[in-house]
Amino acid sequence: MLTAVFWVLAVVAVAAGIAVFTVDSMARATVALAVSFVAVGTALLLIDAGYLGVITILMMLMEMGIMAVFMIMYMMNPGGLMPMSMLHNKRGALAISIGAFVLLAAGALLTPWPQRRGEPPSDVTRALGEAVMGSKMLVMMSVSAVLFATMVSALVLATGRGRYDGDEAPAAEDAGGGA
Amino acid sequence: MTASPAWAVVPAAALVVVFAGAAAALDGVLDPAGRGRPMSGRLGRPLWETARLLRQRRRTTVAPDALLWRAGTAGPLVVALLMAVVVPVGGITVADPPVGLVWFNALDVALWLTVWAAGWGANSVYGLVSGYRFLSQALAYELPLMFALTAPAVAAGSLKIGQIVAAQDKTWFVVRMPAAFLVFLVAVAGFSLWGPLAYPAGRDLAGGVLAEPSGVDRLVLLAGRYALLTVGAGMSTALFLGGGAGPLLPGWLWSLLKTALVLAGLVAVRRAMPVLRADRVMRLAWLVVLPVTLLQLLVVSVLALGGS
Amino acid sequence: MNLQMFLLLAAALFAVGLFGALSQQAVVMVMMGLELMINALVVAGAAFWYFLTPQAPDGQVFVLVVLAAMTVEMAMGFAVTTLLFRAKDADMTDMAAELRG
Amino acid sequence: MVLTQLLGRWAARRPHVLAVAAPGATAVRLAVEVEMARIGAVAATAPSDADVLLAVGSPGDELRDAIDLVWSQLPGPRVRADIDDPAEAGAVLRQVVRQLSDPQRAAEPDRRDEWAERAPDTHGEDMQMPGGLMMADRGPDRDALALDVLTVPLGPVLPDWPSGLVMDLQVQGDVVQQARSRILSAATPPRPFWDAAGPGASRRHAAAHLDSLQRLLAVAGWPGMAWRVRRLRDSTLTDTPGPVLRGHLAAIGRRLNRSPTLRWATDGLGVLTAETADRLQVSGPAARAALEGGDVTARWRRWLTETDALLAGEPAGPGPRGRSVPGRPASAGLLAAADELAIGLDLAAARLVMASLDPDPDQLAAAPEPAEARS
Repeated sequence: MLTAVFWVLAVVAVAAGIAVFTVDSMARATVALAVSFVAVGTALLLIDAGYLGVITILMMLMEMGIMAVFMIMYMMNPGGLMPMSMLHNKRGALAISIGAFVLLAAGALLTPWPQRRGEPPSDVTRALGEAVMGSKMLVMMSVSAVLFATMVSALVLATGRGRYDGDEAPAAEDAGGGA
Repeated sequence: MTASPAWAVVPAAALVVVFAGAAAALDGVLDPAGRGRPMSGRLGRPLWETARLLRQRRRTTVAPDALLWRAGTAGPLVVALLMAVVVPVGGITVADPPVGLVWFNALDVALWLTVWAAGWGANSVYGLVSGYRFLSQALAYELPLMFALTAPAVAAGSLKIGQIVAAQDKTWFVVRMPAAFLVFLVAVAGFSLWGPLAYPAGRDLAGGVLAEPSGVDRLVLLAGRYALLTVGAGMSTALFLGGGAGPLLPGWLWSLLKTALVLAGLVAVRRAMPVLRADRVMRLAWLVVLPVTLLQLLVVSVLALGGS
Repeated sequence: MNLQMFLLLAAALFAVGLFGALSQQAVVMVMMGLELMINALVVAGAAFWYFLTPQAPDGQVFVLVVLAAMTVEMAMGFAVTTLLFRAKDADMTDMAAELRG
Repeated sequence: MVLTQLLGRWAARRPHVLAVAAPGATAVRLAVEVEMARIGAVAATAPSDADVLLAVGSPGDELRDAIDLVWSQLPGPRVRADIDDPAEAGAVLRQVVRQLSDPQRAAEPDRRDEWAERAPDTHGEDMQMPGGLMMADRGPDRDALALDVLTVPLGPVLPDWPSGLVMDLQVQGDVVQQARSRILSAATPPRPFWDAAGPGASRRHAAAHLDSLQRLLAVAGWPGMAWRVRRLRDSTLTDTPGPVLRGHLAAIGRRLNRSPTLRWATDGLGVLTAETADRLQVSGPAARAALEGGDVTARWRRWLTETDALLAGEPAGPGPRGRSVPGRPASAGLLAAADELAIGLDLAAARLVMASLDPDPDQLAAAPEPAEARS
């Protein structure tokens, strides 16, 4: 039963992934990517990775929401009213990616994976939380530093003029309203 | 907390629909435009509206993205029902997964895309703008909401909603974290496009996301708004108001009573103030509400450390 | 369910993402390809954790870090796109190539 | 069959009415609003929301075309009627509701959305666009990103919007870059309803301010309060004694002044300076508000103060919108000010500014249009 559910989710995830690059409309591509992530997140729920699965869904849906803003800002034809292909060097890319798939799949199937050691703890999420706050604290601290640096540099890159220099920056706070 | 068999989703969904209908009826009663008209006419408003919309044709627009549009309009109702799965009524819940709180949060984020798609799909300026209005409003309320959700989780030491309810056996969390409770309610209004946060469904844009859909599409979208309010009220009961705790009456009844009370408050707030524009909400959220929520979280964490 | 099934899914997602990243012109679309490849990493990481070493939390922590990386990639991607768009009015990778030097 | 009848009866208990008023039809519009409240009808927010389309007054050709287009957008079951006489508003509305509950209406023969399927005229040899739609063009903006510019007309059919007003906007996202307003003409040159002179003038002007205020509150998304002001407006036009009206007005004024959210929505928005008011020949409450801050808040407070004074018996000034001179009615300056102040605002703010200036279409449709506006 669970296996069947997994295969359905897997097919949805991959099909939605393919749809991202085959549909005409950027809006649909964004939603397709979101669907792919939701399918993957749900698949993670099947293997007791509840927190990871749900957090994947949460973060990716949020990201796709933001993506929708940028896509309409910058893309020509985001609604796909004009059928057009945005691909270039399609054949080469296809060959490379099929090659990659064959290699990876062969590796996955042929490698003699070691036996499973132990059982998942009864409360997986708690174990994760304790690891993050305990033994893996250093990792998380560096991750948060990276996140902070990203926020700052992304802002610096994206803001054309300094917020605080020159003629009064018009209404910094209504950036959201003016999307 | 007892998890229920799979068929429990049916009564849960029915409960959501009944409460949503009651909320709509209350909205009709509170509407000053109905004053002087017989009470039966005001209470029956959800019925008249439903009949109207069932009779009405669905319409199309010029070059819509029909798939995204229909999916987007159905989205809020679907999200509300999926949220209802983890909302306990007394000691009973459809499911009580170990990450129930994150489940709720992930679903409210799912509204980002669905409401946006509902606006985008119609290919009309009003819809498009309202979709973006929702995103900008969501950016304002989402982070405070996340921290407001974190507070009860920290206090209870669990993301499991059953345990959060159980941790309130001595004092309700609303006493310990009033700011988080308030922020949560505002966020519920935000993702339900309700009251002062109905900006994406604003009258100034001919109804915003509601500008184009008609017939069943409109019915589902409107029902989704009320259902989201309902589920939000139910969740606030579980997270902050002690769930089914209370004297004399059985737990499920207490849960329903508290939910009804919160829901009535949410419905009433719509009459009390105008709609806020997203830029104002954004400023308030980031400059005032977010620091307050973080402070609240700090207090709760310190209390939790002291308690353990 | 077993490890091989999850790894197959991961391989398929990775291949699709690779195809997108290689074949797309728009910067935003290339980013979508990268996202899909990272998505594959999430699947693989979680599967390794569950099927090989469920006792140790490292696998889960790895997936969390990957998710964080995904966010970073997205944020920087959007920032760079905005920059390119303003500087050269380009949202295509071919056009961005001219920016070199 | 029984079910269809029941549905029809229920549906007609709360019909959604889209009343499109022509300039100069203020008296009929007010009568329609009163009758709608009486039968429990709701003002529709959009064509998609409407069961009934009412053409109020005598629209000119362009407005007539707009009403026809809106009619084709009503989802149906739908009914359409014209009202040109305040006295017949009640009878027409009741008849319309009877027709609406008729089960035959529901079975309108498989109507299709012709308006959505037909391709609008494409201009010249431009590239053929899908669905006949034009692609957005790009233009400079405040973040130097040169994003898409959309040309969007606001009106003439929009809830809580001056009758027959069309505001042609160029927007990027929802930020207005250019605005140009015009009034669609009426079939017959209208006599401005609010600009009464003589003994009843004070009451009439007070009601004019209240009409503006209710529109502003509705645009601000406070329908309950707008409803109260509308009721007060209607009783101001009857012979309700002044002190009673002033009591209601004071209660409303307290609520408005004490609402931090309303202040928050309108403070600092659309500042009309005294110089600009002078340049555009704005007189009346908007010009007087310019001395008190000049923002939207100052303007709605001005309405409250002046309404109270008028109800207290102060003699009426030259007109509720200010002094009109031949060829340039007072509202012309207000309309020009709305266009100027809208630039750089988002749509919601631009609508608030328009509502706070509230040019009177009756005056504008009466005036001969300047030649340049025709081109």
